[in-house]
Amino acid sequence: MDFDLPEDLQLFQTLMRRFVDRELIPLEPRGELDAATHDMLREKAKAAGLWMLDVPVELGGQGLGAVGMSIFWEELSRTVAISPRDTRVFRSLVGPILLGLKREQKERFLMPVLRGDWTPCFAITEADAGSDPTSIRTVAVRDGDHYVINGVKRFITDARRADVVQLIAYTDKSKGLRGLSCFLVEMRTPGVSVTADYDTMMGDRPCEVTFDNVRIPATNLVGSEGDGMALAQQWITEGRILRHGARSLGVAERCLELGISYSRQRQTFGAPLAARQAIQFMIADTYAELQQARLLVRDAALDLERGRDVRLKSWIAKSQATEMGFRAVDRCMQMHGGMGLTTEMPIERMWREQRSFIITEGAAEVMRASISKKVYDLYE
Amino acid sequence: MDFDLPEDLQLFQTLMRRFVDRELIPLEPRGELDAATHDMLREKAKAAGLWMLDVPVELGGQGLGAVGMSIFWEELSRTVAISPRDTRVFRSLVGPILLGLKREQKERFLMPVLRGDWTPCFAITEADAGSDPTSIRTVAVRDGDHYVINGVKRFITDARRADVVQLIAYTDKSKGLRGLSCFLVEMRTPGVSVTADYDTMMGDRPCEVTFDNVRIPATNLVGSEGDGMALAQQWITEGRILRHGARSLGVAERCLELGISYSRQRQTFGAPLAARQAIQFMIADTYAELQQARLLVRDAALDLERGRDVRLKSWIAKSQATEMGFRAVDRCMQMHGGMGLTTEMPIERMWREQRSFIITEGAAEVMRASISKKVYDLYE
Amino acid sequence: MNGSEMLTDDQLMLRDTVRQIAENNFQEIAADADRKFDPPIENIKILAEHGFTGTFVPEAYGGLGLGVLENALMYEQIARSCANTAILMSVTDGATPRAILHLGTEEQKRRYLPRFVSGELYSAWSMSEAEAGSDLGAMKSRAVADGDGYRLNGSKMWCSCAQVADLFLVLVRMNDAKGLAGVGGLLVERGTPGFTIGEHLDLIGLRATGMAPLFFDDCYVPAENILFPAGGMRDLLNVFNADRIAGNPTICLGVAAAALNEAAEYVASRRQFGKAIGDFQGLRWKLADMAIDLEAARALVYRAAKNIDAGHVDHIDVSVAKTFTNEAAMRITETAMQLAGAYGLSTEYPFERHYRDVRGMAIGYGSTEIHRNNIGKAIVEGSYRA
Amino acid sequence: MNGSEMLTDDQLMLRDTVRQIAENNFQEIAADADRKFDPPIENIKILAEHGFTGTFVPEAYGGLGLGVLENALMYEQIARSCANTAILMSVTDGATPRAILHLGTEEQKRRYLPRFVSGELYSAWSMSEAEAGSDLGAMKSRAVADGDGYRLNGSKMWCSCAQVADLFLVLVRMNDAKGLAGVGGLLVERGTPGFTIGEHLDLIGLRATGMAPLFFDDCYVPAENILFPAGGMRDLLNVFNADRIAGNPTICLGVAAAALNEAAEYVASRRQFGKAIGDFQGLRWKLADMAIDLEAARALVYRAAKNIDAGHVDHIDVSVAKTFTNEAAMRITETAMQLAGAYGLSTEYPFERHYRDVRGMAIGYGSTEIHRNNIGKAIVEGSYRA
Repeated sequence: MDFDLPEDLQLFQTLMRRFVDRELIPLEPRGELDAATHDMLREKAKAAGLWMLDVPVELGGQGLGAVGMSIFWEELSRTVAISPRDTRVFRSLVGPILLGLKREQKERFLMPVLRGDWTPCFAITEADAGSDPTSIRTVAVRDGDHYVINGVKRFITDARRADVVQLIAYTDKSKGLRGLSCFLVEMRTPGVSVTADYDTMMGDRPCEVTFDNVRIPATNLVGSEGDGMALAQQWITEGRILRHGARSLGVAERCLELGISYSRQRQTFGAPLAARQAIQFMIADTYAELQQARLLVRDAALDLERGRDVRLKSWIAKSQATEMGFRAVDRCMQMHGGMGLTTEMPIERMWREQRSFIITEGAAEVMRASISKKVYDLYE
Repeated sequence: MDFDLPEDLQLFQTLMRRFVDRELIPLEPRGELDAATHDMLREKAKAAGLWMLDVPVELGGQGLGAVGMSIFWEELSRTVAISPRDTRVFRSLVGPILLGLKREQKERFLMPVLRGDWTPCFAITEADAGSDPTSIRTVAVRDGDHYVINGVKRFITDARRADVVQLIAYTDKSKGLRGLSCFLVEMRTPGVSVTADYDTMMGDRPCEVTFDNVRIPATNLVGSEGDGMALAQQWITEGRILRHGARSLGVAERCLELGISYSRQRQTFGAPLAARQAIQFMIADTYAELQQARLLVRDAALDLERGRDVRLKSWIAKSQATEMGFRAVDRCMQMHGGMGLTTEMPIERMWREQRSFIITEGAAEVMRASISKKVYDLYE
Repeated sequence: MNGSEMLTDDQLMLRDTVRQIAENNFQEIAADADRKFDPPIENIKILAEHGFTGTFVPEAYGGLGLGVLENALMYEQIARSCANTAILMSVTDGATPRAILHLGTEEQKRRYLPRFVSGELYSAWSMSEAEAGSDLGAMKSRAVADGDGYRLNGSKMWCSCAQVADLFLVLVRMNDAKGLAGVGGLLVERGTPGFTIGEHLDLIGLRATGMAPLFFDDCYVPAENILFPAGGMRDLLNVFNADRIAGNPTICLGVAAAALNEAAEYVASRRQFGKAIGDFQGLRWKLADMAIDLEAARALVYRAAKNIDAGHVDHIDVSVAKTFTNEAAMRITETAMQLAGAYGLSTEYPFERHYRDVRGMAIGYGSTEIHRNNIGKAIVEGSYRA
Repeated sequence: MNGSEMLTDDQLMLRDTVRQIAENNFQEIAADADRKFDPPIENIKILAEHGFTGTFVPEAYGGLGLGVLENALMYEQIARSCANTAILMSVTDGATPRAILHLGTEEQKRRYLPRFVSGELYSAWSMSEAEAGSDLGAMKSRAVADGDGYRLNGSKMWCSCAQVADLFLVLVRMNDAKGLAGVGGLLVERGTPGFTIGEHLDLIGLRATGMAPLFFDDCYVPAENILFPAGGMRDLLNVFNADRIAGNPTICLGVAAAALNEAAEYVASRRQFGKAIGDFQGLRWKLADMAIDLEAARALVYRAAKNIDAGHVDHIDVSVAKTFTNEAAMRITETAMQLAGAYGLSTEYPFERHYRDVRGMAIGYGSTEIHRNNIGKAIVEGSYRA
């Protein structure tokens, strides 16, 4: 039994932290970064070895496991210089579906992504199928050597920039969730179009993507027919632990730093805020809650790395950590008074982003319902 | 990095759980146990190898470390058959002060405890010195080969049954906390008297103990003069992690079991309570919060075992776990409706006990103030 | 109590008089009643002597015709000094006589109401059963017609005041209509053959309300004691709305107010780290949160009482006020205990008793779950809009 | 809005008329105003046309002499449709004209009040500075006597309505007396030489209130524009109590009510797992909690408003009502957003805007921290007892 990070990951953490402190946080006041800055950052990340972190070494990546990636997301999330849903700088959201492709598909779909020629996106959600995948209406019908796909996907991150979409559709509705399959569809395929953009509180703009009689080769099917739900769950489960769970840790960590430094310096009624017990209690609560959420996330990541079934742990880590992170930002905002509300500080941006993570990829209520169902089974 | 319990502790956990399920839980409806039942249980515990768990093997104990002891307390706390402040059955609260004595003192003070001839108690609190040990008024004045002790200690658990008290008193007030020392005082020493009993919500009766010109040999000093605060902190820190933190895990675990089984069986408006989402959310919250508190406690226990400075972790584990445990009992009570309020069920007893743990050995507010102070230092 | 409620002079005088009586007489025996599970019925006699029993009864039947607000004020003040007395008072003054007044025959009113006013008669009422708590339609106790009267069999749980009451309003199944439609109400007097009152129930708090189960074994109830036949539950539930506000939540207010005041005095007197602990901001904020909770609860309860007195009975108002107040009182009494530290746990101080006393209030008289269901339903169905 | 407030017919008509105006005119442009940081001042003109500006001004100066409660009702209704409009309205109708009415000379009243009633004049007021938020005594802007008038230097932060107002009440240091004792109030008109209004502040919410900093560079304010000299802050703070209730918390009520209603409609229409999501108990309870919070807040705010209208101004009442309402509104709008899932995050729906709009309300007009300090102090010192 050992709760300490192994030494190599401690080193990696130091590296990431330094990169965020030196290269990213100073950019925060600039708001949206332009393309040139993105390019510059990408080169710096590459030079620092912070590049294709989750990609196996034999494919030119760093081969980090889930625990390492949890550190990546945690450290990266200490800054809002880059949007948390924007992964271009580190090219580090290749994800389990592409990495798990068969050899021939790897060549066609993974390698262009690794080379930086292609951006991937992932599409499962529909207008009436948010939490409930049985309501998915997109269907793929086999037609000789092809599939013909019809349907509309909603709230798809990165769809406008993407070259390929990892798409979940029904191949056989009669089989329920086991009738879902996963396809790789090039966005330039005739019949694929981005039909709407959604402005959001966070500023990113997920899209609606329409598939109108889209013909793709049958070789674009990932795995076999019926594997869709399992593949989607790999994607989503990893996202819940890393992109939602670990991310929240970094946000809370940054809020601690900001809150502590501001409360030391800000004087009211002749004393620094830090001298007031109510402020001290806020710091204590954020710190204590952060420690426990961090343990949850690391534990889930380690199990994920070991190939265990981590669904229950992913639901717990996702819901507890995202809510913890939001409490941390909200306290931090309150401590900063009016300044916390302005766009001059990173706080209001973190506040909007972090709040959204309690909803995306499994709202808190859906997580609780899932946890409960599983727990009732465990205590049979 | 590994969050799993080592195999031997998994086995120990199974053993403890079976003992609690078979021997203790069935006794719950009986309320206070009589002496004969206590004796019977002690024999059974001894036979099962659940005996002097924290005592080194060479002294006839099981030599369990802090992680093992956290399992002991967690499992034991699944029942209220034995009061959580009553450790007679397993003789397992010998504690760090007695176990750390020098050879000659071990013979005089530890061995009678291990033989079961003596019961120890611990006294630091005073009427005006609860959270603030600088307000302690009890003093020990050196007089040749003796010390003469005067003062009044309050809220001392087990004082009426105790044969020896581990006493914290000032030997040199001018040195502040470094002027506190620790003494072993036999309760039969002239001048020692139990002067009051306090009825409490939990039903146990801590006492006031008065020291009126009590003369003890100088060889009853533990360590050196000025070691008192460090020794007391060993005791209190261990108690915060094990007796408060780990205990709360067992309470929450039991509440899950009770809540799940009752909600499955209880029908209202034609459906079991378990079918209602509000009940399911309560179960999900208790389970998720329990998982994180358990990680906190295990992490702190492991660090304690490794000899690291665990004060910060002990404050976090104590405050988070005790509050988590109380939320768990309170939800469990609410789920049980009127039945949860009656003395027929263990719930109201657990509710009273668990609530008290948010106050004893460092109230939640004191923990938060300590955490905050330390965190401000860490982020210097 | 910063005059925030704009009470009339009469209401203020009523409130202050009752508070004085309670402080002078009830406070010192409150802990003892709790310890001994001993209903302090003598306190009700004192209130009766001062003319404070049956005050809601109209003048025509000898009472003062006071409103729900006045009763709320009284019970809150009594509860400040002794929650058990307040429960006894609110129950004997509560559902049974109110139901007689609104649903009874003229003969029943004349027979019983004046005796409530004089304090000769104590009442209780009983609805819950072991297997039918919030789900009233599931009740199994049954009254079968026998001549003009009914013959009653079954048992009831959780009957407050059972051990001291003379007259019981008992709700029982009177025919096979589904759910509440088959339920009617009978008035059963203590001593009726076949009616026995069980042992008191051991509870976490409110231990001196004489709560006990009731047993009916072929108990004959004559025709003149039928308060309403099967199908009358809807009318009774309307009566209960008044009772739900005047009783349970006001008692929570009183206990919470006592806890807040006592905590304020404790933190002002207790010193640690060289200053009064009331000077620590973290503890001050806790006190502030207690006051915020208490004032919000009071605003809701008094508003609901005033509305009922003005004839606007809205069950969502009642559900909102009861739920909020129950939970606020738990938070307030819990915080008071926490502020008092180890002394908060000691039975020599009132903190732990206050805390135990309010816990069951969120379960009794419609659990907070049931009330939340009601509110949620009204919102989803559109009958409530903000 | 279940008639729970026992409003008079006049009050109900006022409330419903304003709500109708707001729904018909303000709702559709609310999102756009937020997006463009564009104060919807034309909405105030519409209210003025209907006679709803300066309603609190006594008849002697051309107004209707309405009370704080009536103003609270109006602002709440406006905020249901557009929070930015409600802020503009509550500010222009708020501290400045109220202070003129209570503290101004007869000449000042005659000069300004009728023009507030007619809607010709918009006002703002400013107290905070970059280094003096809640700690007003720390303010540095300074007015130095120059002949009969004053010469003003310094800058102010967080001034709502700055970009649209014509007349500013500016609080500045007028002598060296410690803390607030050295602070007085001047009326500064837009266009006065040396007075400039800064760029609008980019905020998380309430983006269209024209909030901006003010700069004073040797700005000369003539004698007739002195509202009160150094030492008058206590009187002003009493005026503010009325404003604190009529403005900030009622706007929170309105936004929260809108969020609750919209969430109720959303959950009734959205289906998942084969049923309307409003049928899931977990979500119903969230709606119930929203209603409980909203009703408690409303009961506190209306109670405080009624008390102020009756002449019982209690600053603890105000602190309690503001703190509870600010935090309840955050909880309610947050839950509404959560219930709407991904749609809650989309700017096509109003949920995320409601949520952002209320966040700053807990910081402005005395942060909840300051109000908690006030309440806690009153309890510890014994001036508040429950």
